[in-house]
Amino acid sequence: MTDPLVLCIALPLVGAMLVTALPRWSVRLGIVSALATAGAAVALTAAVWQQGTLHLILGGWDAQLAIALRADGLATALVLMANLVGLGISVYATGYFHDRLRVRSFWPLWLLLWAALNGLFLAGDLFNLYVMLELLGIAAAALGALTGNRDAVAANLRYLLVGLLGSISYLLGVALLYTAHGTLDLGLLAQRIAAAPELFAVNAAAMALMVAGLALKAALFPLHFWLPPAHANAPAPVSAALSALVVKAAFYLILRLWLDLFWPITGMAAAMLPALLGAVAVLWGSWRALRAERLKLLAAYSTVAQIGYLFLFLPLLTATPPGPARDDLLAALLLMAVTHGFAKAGFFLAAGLVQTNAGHDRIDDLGGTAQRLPATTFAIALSGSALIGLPPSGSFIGKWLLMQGAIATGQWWWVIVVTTGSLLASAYVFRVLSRAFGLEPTPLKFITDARAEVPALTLALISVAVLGLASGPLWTLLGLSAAGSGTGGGV
Amino acid sequence: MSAWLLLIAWVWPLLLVWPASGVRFRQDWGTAASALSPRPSALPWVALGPVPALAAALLVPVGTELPLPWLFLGTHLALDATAQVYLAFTALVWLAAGVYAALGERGGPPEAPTARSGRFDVLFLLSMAGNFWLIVGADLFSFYAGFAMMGIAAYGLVVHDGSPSALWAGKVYLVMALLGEVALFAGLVMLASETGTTRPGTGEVTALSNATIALLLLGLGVKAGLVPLHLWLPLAHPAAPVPASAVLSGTMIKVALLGWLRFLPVGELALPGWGHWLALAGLGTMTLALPVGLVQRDPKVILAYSSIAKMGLMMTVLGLVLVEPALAPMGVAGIVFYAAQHGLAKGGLFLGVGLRKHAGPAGSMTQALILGVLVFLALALAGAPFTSGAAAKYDLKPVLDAAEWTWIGAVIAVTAVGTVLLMARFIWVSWRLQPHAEPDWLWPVAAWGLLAALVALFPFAIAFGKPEAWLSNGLPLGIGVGIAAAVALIAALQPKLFAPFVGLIPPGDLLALVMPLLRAVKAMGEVFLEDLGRVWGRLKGIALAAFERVFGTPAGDVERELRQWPVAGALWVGISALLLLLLLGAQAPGGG
Amino acid sequence: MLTAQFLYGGAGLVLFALGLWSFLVHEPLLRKIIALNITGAGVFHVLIAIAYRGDVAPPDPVPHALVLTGIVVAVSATALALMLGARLQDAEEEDRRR
Amino acid sequence: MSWDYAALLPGAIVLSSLLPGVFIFLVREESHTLRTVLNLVGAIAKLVLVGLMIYGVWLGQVFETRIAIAPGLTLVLNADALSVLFVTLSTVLWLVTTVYAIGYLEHSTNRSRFFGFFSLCVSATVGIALSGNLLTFVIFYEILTLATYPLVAHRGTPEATRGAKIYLAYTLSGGLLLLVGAVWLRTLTGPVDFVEGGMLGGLSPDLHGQLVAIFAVLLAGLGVKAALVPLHGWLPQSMVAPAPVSSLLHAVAVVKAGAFGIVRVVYDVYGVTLASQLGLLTVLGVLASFTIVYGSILAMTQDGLKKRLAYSTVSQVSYIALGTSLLGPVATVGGLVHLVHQGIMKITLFFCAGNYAETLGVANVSQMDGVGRRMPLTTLAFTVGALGMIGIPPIAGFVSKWYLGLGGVEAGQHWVLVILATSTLLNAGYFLPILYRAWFRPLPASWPKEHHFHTRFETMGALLWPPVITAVFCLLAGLLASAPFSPLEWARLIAEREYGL
Repeated sequence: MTDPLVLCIALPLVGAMLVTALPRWSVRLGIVSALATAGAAVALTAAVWQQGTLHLILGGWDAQLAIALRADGLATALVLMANLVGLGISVYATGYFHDRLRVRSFWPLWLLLWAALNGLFLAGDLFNLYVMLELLGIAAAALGALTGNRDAVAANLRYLLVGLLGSISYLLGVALLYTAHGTLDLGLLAQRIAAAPELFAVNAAAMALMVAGLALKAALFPLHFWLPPAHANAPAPVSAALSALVVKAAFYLILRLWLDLFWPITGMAAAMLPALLGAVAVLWGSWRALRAERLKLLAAYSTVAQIGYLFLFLPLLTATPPGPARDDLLAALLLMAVTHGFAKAGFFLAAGLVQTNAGHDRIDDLGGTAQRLPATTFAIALSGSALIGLPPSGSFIGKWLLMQGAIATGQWWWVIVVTTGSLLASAYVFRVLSRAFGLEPTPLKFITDARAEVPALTLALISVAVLGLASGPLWTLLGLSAAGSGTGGGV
Repeated sequence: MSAWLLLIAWVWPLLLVWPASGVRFRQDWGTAASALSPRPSALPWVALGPVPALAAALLVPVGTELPLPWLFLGTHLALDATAQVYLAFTALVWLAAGVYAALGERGGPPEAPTARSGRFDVLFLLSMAGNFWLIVGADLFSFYAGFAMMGIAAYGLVVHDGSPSALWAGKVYLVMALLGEVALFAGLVMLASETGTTRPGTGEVTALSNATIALLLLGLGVKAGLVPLHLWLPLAHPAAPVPASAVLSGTMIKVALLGWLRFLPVGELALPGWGHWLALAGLGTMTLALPVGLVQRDPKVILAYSSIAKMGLMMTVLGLVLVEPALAPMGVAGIVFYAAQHGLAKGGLFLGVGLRKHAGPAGSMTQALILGVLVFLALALAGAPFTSGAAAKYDLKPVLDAAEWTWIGAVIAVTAVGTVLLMARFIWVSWRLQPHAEPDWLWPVAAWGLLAALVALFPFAIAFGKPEAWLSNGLPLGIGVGIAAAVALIAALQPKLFAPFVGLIPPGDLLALVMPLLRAVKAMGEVFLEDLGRVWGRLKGIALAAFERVFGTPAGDVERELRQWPVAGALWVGISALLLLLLLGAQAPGGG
Repeated sequence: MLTAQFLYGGAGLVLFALGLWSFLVHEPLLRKIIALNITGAGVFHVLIAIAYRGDVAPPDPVPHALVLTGIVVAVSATALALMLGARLQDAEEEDRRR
Repeated sequence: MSWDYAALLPGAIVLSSLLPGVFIFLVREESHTLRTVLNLVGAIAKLVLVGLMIYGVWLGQVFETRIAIAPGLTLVLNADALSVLFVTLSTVLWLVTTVYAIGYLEHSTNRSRFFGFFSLCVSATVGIALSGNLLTFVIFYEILTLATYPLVAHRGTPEATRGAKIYLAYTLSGGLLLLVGAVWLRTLTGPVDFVEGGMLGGLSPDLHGQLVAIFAVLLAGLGVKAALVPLHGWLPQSMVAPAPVSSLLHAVAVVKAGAFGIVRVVYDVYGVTLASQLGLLTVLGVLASFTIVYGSILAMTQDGLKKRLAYSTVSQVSYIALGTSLLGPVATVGGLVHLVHQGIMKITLFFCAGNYAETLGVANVSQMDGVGRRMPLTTLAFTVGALGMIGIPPIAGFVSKWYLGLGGVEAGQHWVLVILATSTLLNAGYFLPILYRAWFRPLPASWPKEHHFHTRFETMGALLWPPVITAVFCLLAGLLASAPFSPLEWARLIAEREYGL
């Protein structure tokens, strides 16, 4: 039971139980669990790096009923990202909540969410994925409503219902697949779908149900309607987790299904639909972010846009034959997702700090605050440039490869979407940053509140410097899994 | 080692710039009005400036070369015969003017006569350095650099006294000088491209295109006062303080001839078209300058017109040489000596006018002496026998005689009469000049005397073995003096008779015609720009208004509708259905 | 018993559709929660129908496990939704009192 | 990758200002000495490293730092003759500007922020100079935009934030276009390395249509920073920045980055022969010429000294593009050498403008009556810079002008002379009136806002000496143009290599 695959899920789960049992110790136990979980994720990455894709069947039953875990390159990269971000959020949260009740309800829910997240990335069968999806949705909605104010509760109630609807749709799809193929294991199912083209109608129905359900959770335009109020009204560390991680988990699942399971039945036409919606998401989300009056609302809409970018990759992947070009596209997709994770988390954490300091987060009135907190503003600037896709951030490389793929496959119109989106993104990011240059009194020190500012700054810095200048390992990770699994379309 | 004198000749004045500027660093910045010393420097730096150049002219043997490939764009200093003569008379005129400037009056307004002396000295030295550099530099970069340095710095000399007329003259001077420099630049670039060298020597400038020649003629023509490019000259020379006028008229305008001699295929190639054109232009220049000069009031303006006319004469000769290359050896020598003679005499005349103004009350011994020397110099300029003028002109004769235009001799004779009349007019006006009440120092007289002496010695120096040269040009002088005497007599008896002619044509003649045209163009341009600006402003206003309309109003919650469950749900169901259809569609027709 | 299987499954789909319709169209929170549960129940029906492997063979345990988990999840989600709903109502009443 | 000296040096040159920059952010506001030490240590270290590199390049050593970002995407910093030219310019002028900025900002706020970004800005510029491929270039090009934005906005007044926003809108759009062009090109060729003589010559003629389109996109992207009309709108607006920043923007960093990029694209990506074949040079030439004339005309209408200088930059920087657009080594020399010459001349002018504003409160041309007598050394430096801009020999600007003119004639493009002549006259038209006011008009009774620095000189030493030194550079660059290691000689070396002579 000391396999890092298990530990990644078990440790936060145990932590969640402990903080529930010993609420007085919740901060200390929580941070210890966070550190342990992050450590496990690092260990997992190291193990995958050395051994290639890891498989594990829990419980000793046969593969049909047991809990199957699998860590390939894609999953590992996301797990590592999620856990580092999670650690940052945890450190930040130690200083963020002051109300004892909040502290006590935050930690169990947060660790639960964390466990669900890791589980979702690592689950190897559709059933477990469903469970983790549900768990994630519930934990996320509960966390989001933590402030208890009316807007937050209303928004997160909506989020909860959306999540449930999505999960049910997903579950119906699972049911259809099971009817047709009699298995839930991802690997087996992929083989059977590929081997049974005559069942395409069922497969298509299942895929439509699952992808649509997940698209709801991934907030693909126009199904993003729930996201801005939910993310904008949650407490800062929660917003960070929701925007950076939870939404991405849903997208990860779509990608998994699309590439691993349904690859044989998807065509260009099907790939165009999400990509078109993604394109509109990029433009609409960025525009709304530009028009947002509040900092956190801006960040939330920015998430809508950023998720849109990820969907643009689907038709490109479809049009690119397996080979280095396709590997580049996949890596770029992963890179953009991971970069966005770090950047958005950093952004929300910094925004939270601004909000606490100013007592509000109305962008137009931020002047003095932005100038008083140089490190925070710096974190916003760094993560902002990652959101725009400026070099040397990871998303710059991602966009570079995205555009390269678009031109190479003749789908040049995505280039227009990407550039317009980037321009709008610069507009909304610098709309905030320009508040930092005012005539207000100036700070004497760079860092004012280390416990809150260091995590925000570190996350933002990772999104810019580390991912932008050393993204090679992602290719290695993906390459390992391609060699190891060899399924379907070959993630 | 005397070759280094060629470098020192023009670097030395540059080195003097700093001490001459009189800049002092003190603690009381801001309270004192000026950092530049209000007093001239105690030492006569400007007078020392030309000394090495003079030494170079005297000591450095002809044919000396000093290649300095690291300097500028590859500098090559050299002294040929032409350059030697040029350097000699240029240095002399600068020396006399420098002594005058350092020790005499400085031409400032009476209330603060010396307030700008530091600046004046600096610009004086800069012009001087440029003038020497272009003479000793055999490469065209040295020529152009010296030319530009001299031309731009001279602007400051022209506007020195700050009066409105000086400022106007400076403006006209600067605009035209820049036009000339630009044309010269283009000409030199094309020359360099066509000959493939930046040091065009004999035989290398033969392959010039017409455009190149035209640009060179235009570019240097401004400096030479070639009609109609002379507009600045009658304004600028009189506006400048006396020593500056002396060098402007005495040396600076001469460099145009030097440039032509260097860069045109003189003696190499027959250029009948260009040669005739230049000769005619020279004649035209004379024909315009002499009558216009006659009706002027200011002695310095008269001298300026006289300079134009003289330049016209030299251009005519140069044009004839261009037509017939065989005349080159004689013609070039003639032009160079004539330029030297004219430089010395004209420099002396300008300084003399200054001395006349500042040498104490009229009727004094000094004044009488000054007037006497002025008459002598005027005679020399008019080419009276036994003077330098006659000797120098004698050398030009063969060229004029050899011209295929037989009538040219007659025209030259008429202009010679005209020159005599002009000089007579000059003496007349100078005679009646009212000197300032308080005399200045008289040290400059010494330097001036030196110039006059050189002018007197000139014929014996250049035409020692040719006494017939001393006697030439007697007839036109006689006619001229006769007419002048008659006119003077009539004017003395009937002062009103000639009064309408005096001042009939303002200095700068054609400028009076050009200016309204320029003003009209400028006004039209302004109207046009204004309209353009208005259109642009309106477009900008529309764009700004649109921007304001969008961003000025709060964004509102446009997604409220989208969040309605029936709407969102319908969209969701629709998207699922569409996805399903697309999946099925891709599979159904034989895709499976 | 193939008919029963189809009947069950078909009913499940109908329930799913009905629940979905109700969820989307009806405004009150409670109705939405109930509708969601009905939708879920529809899916569970389908799953139970799948599990049927003839009269002789024991039913497939996998769909059963899915259904069980689904029910647990549904219950907890319903609870959370109700709790949030209640809090929302409190907040609204507070607003009204103010 | 091998970690020897030659592989580390280019990276070290970038880091030599980046690291101090990062530390400066952390320095407490009141620690004036520490910050100054960090600044100067960085600047001097960079100078020493660049000196080593020049020596090495002269000996024929190859310097290259390669960092693999991802498979197929490599950050390459290397030193060819062209990069050495630009690196040396930025390094030398950075040192001078640092001294100036320390003096200029003596009593202002937010100095740690300022100097931090200041260092980043120079690191980015040096990175641009050393970029060995298009990807690296794009990366540093964008970083430069980001690093200069806070400098433009530094004062924090509403005009400053407005100017900074306009600056950003232009440059980010330009950066995106550049990115698109670079990506597009890469899909045709694979990694786009900068190779002397160009790397696209071997492509099939079928692709020429695309190459033309790509060039248009790249040019639009680079043209923003190079302030080619009509993409120049940001430049006058960013004049709200403090004087050292304006100097840096105009002389060293931003506009130069654009011009340098054009040079790189034409010579080292397309290759001048191919570019000429495709008719790209003509387009560039026309644009550059139009910009030269238009910028000067607008400069004449400005009363604000810095605005006038800004429009002058618009005009002058296009000399570089003009030189690039003419086929032939002579014009290339003219364009390249102007990269340096415009830099030293314009930085002098901006330093002086800053001095007038700081010492006397004089910001407009119409207030400059008599400044020559109040501040003779500054005005002398200004005069040298201004006359150089006009192209009066023997100041540096003439050297550029000569080579451009000669190059134009050699290329058979005689119209270049007309452009140069017009530009000379227009330059004279807006610079000479300033000199006239400064030297020939009487002093006013009082200055708008005079500061007394209690020194022997007209203003604070840190403000006075930088322009004087750069003015001396202007003179030396002209007077010693033919001496070894002069900018002109380097430009000749580059041109010889680009044309394979």
